[in-house]
Amino acid sequence: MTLRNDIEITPELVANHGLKPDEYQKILDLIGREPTFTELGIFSAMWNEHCSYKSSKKWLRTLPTSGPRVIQGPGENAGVVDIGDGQAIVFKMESHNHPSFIEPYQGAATGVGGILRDVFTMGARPVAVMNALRFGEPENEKTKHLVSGVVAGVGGYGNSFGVPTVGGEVQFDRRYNGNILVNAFAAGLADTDKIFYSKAEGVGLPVVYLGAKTGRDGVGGATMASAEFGDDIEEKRPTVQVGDPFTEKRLLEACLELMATGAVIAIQDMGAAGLTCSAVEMGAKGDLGIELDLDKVPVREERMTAYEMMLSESQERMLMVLHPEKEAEARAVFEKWELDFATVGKTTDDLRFRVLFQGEEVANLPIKELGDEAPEYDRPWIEPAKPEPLGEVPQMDVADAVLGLLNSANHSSRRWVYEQYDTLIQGNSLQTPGGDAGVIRIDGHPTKALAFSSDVNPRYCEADPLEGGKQAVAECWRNIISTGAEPLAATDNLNFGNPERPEIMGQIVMAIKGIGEACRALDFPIVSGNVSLYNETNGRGILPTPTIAGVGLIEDRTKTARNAFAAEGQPILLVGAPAVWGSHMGQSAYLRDIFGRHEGAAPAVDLEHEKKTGHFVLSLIRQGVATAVHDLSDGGLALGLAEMAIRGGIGATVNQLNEIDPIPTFFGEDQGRYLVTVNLDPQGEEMLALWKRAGELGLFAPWIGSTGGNTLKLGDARAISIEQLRDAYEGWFPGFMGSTIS
Amino acid sequence: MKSAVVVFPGLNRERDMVTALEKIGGTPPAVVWHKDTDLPDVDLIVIPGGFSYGDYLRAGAIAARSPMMDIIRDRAEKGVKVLGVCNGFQILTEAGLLPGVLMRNASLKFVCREVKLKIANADTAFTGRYSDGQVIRCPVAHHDGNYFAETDTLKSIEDNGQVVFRYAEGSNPNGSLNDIAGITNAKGNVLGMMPHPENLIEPEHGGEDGRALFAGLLN
Amino acid sequence: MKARVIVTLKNGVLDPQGKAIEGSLASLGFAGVDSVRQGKVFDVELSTADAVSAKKELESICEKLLANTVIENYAVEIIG
Amino acid sequence: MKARVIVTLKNGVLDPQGKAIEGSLASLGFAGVDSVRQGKVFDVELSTADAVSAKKELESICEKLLANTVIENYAVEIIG
Ligand SMILES: Nc1ncnc2c1ncn2[C@@H]1O[C@H](COP(=O)(O)OP(=O)(O)O)[C@@H](O)[C@H]1O
Ligand SMILES: [Mg+2]
Repeated sequence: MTLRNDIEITPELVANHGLKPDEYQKILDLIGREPTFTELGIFSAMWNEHCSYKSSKKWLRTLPTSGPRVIQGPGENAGVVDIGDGQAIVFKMESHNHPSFIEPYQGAATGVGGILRDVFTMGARPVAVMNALRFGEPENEKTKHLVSGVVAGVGGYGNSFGVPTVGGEVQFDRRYNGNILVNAFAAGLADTDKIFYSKAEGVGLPVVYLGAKTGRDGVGGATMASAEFGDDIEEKRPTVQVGDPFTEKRLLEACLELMATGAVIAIQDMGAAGLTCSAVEMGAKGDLGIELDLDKVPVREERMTAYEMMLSESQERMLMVLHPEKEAEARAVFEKWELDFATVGKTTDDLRFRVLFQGEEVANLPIKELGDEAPEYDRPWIEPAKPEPLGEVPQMDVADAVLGLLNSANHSSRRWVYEQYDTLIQGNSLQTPGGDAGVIRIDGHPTKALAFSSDVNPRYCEADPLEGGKQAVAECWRNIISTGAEPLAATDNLNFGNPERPEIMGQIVMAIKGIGEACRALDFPIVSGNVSLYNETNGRGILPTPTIAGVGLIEDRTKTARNAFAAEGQPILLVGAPAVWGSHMGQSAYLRDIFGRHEGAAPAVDLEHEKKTGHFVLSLIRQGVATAVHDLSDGGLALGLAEMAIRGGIGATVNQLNEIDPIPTFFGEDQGRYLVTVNLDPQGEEMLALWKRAGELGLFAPWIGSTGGNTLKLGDARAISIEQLRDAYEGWFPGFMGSTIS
Repeated sequence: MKSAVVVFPGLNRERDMVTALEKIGGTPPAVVWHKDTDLPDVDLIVIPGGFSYGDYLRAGAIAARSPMMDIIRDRAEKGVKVLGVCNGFQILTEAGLLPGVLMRNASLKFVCREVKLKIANADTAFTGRYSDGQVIRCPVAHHDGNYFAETDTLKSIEDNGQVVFRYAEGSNPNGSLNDIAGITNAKGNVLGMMPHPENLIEPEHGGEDGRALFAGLLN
Repeated sequence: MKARVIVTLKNGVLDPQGKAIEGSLASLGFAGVDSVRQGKVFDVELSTADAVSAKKELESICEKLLANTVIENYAVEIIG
Repeated sequence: MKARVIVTLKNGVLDPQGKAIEGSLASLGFAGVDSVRQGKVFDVELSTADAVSAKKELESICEKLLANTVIENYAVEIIG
């Protein structure tokens, strides 16, 4: 039986493929004829937002992507950064937002699976993962179910695959009610001379399919990821993919074994729009054509059409170009791991992408143009409106406010989440979730370690995307510094609404500008990333959420810091503080999470100040002077102190400034500040030298109080016992989730 | 003292285990692939943690029925020591080398955290370097660690001193009967335990409480 | 009143568990098995004695909790 | 030939999944459910056309793999 490839191409069918009339015209002009049904599918996959970055490309180009340590920037499966001693860290972050909303467990699980594949495709063994999650408000009837499913899915995949989760984020906001965000990050280690790329080389070489069989999973998935949700969301359901971490683990081991044989010329994982994207990318990058014979593709369902095979998003699959003389050796490796191995095509010299199926040529397209000629838009944008100016800041008892924040959805402990993740596997975890950044030692290296953090404050981004973009980078950088690591490079995951609306496009443009400025100023290049647009339901977009995940290097892991008070009687310094310690209340956690107010400007980020402060803190850690370090972010000084006290099990007494409103002092969210405890005598010579050095840099590092006892006393407020702080902090999440089952 | 680590597809803590055996015993263990038809002559066989065969069907079930387990059963009968940690414990129960079963955690959630373990029997080939009643720190990381055995079985393993580790007061992470965290067979040469002593053997792990188990076995 | 609910994967949805079982059966020497798909069964006891309302209640329970209707089908059978 | 195998927990064996579902149902407001026990179902396709031998083969498969007979019972049903 021949399966139909001659379905009539109607304007409606074109529209259902997410292609606009002018885009379709472009296809007609490019190939000089009407496309076949399979070809239409291929174009829709290649030209949708998800694969082509057609709305964001123009702006992504402005990001700094190179640096002395960058081996590979954006454009490959993951970024590659030199960490010395012949080793590199390979990492990327990617979203799986829409699938996770539809089926939280499988959506999140396959998100983790996809990002792990991106990393080991390049020859790196995954050593750390993070997950940045954003859910609707806790009161929303779907939220609990989504939290429970997503967290179980993230854990279910990563735990079984065998990689430690070292950090992440969880936030709640009603603006994610209809569009949750699941951003997964993975990092792996490789030798710098054994990195594998997707660029095919050599004509007439076998194109080999590896891994799991192809089913109808997610057919139309990449198109779905770029479509706005409407009320017809139910209809999109059958495209859910199911993950199989057991197969992925075997695929990892088989790929690394295969790479070691020298058989691999080029490799590309099959992610969104599977076979189509991977084959086109390998050919186009290598200036080669590709011919695929779909009759050779291992399938697990009957009567699959060419269209379905080309668009299937079945997981745990790879495409490779191999040295023909090593094919037998390669096959043996895959047989050992009981994975499918099939030669499904060859490289050609005609720059065509040809697909054969049941004796028929179902597609014949110019391979370079499929990628290079994808539409690119300079979408109109306007500067986003400024938020309402800050009204009068309400007063509240400082102790009550601290306890309220600690017991709130957005500032309570995430233990309920991260205890479902294996944080210890591989035996290299030095700092597990709960710290400012996750830290793992480099296996086999006597002194080195790596730090990871993921950050963004979407409320700041909405109030001011430029400052918000800068702040996301700065906070990530700061979190890495706080452990004693030198920040090396970052990856971004830009989650926004519909870019066809100028105010959303304005958020995208300004956020990228802010990210670029901050990355430039902080020598923190972006080496990989992902864009997720159309996160809207019925015309209402999510909060602009450009997640930044960064990696830092610790040369000597005996010189690190944690965000837990380490000893009694140590002076606490507020490094990088303004004269009044804290002042900025616009968009603060205090206003938002206690009073439900979202007004005022986002805090401004002074990048020069960030850099100086960060390097100063790093020097204190490296000199062994700093005994605990915590960057300040939302919730300000009060929340920072409370977290250090809870984590260390040691209290503190902190002063307040005379004649100054304690609310901004304790809850202001001024940027570029760190809490540092030191093992110095506050009256001694060394402390004076420290302050002198700070002064020379133009930094203020006031001694604001000392650790000790089992209460936290903030200025004139009543002392709160650590037990009470801890109960508030640890209580919210389990209380909210109860005994839900997913 | 020679040891071997047996690897089934889907296991993922074998490197942690190999590292622990090598760091504490001084020599690296033999690493044996499940399809290998012979197992070197060793004094200790270790089945590490992970998700053999994805833990599909039941945790440890598919690995337990492999030919490699027949070889291990045979060695165990000859008195060779066998240690199963986490998935290894599940495999040993599924294979019938240890009594009882490990069911889904009572919370139905994967749990990774540090717990306190009480040494319930220090007079075994595995726990000689600990003392009876001693409480040690140890991490757990599992989805199916909820120990269950029928009343008679439970009574007999309790009476025989086969319960070796218990979750100390208030720290049972999974609902196990009698807070059971680790047991031996009647002969005492096969030990299965859910916690991961191999992840707490160096100062950089934040503690070394797991070390004595390996030190006792390997020296 | 007793009832049995059976939840199975929809056609075409990948079943890694079933696949692993197939592999294991093959290596255990059971040659005659072509495919295995794994699902769940729930044996439920209800306080009502009315089969019609019991069935309705169980269907609503399936939708809400027992089945993931994105990828699973369910069937309710009243046993008596 | 198609067959369905049902594996259930023996009486007296603790069922964490069933218990959790009971709890969840109560909090979802389904008051009429007295107890839930969770088991597994396997839909199997066999190459033989002989129902008697198929049943025998499946029973042996259950003993060997599909059921952990320490805690589980099984039932085999030939569907045709
Ligand atoms: N989804 C998650 N997975 C793992 N760890 C998480 C997750 N969410 C939050 N965490 C951890 O909880 C801690 C607090 O998170 P957060 O408040 O976002 O940190 P910070 O303010 O330092 O950026 C961090 O150590 C973070 O890594
Ligand atoms: Mg921090």
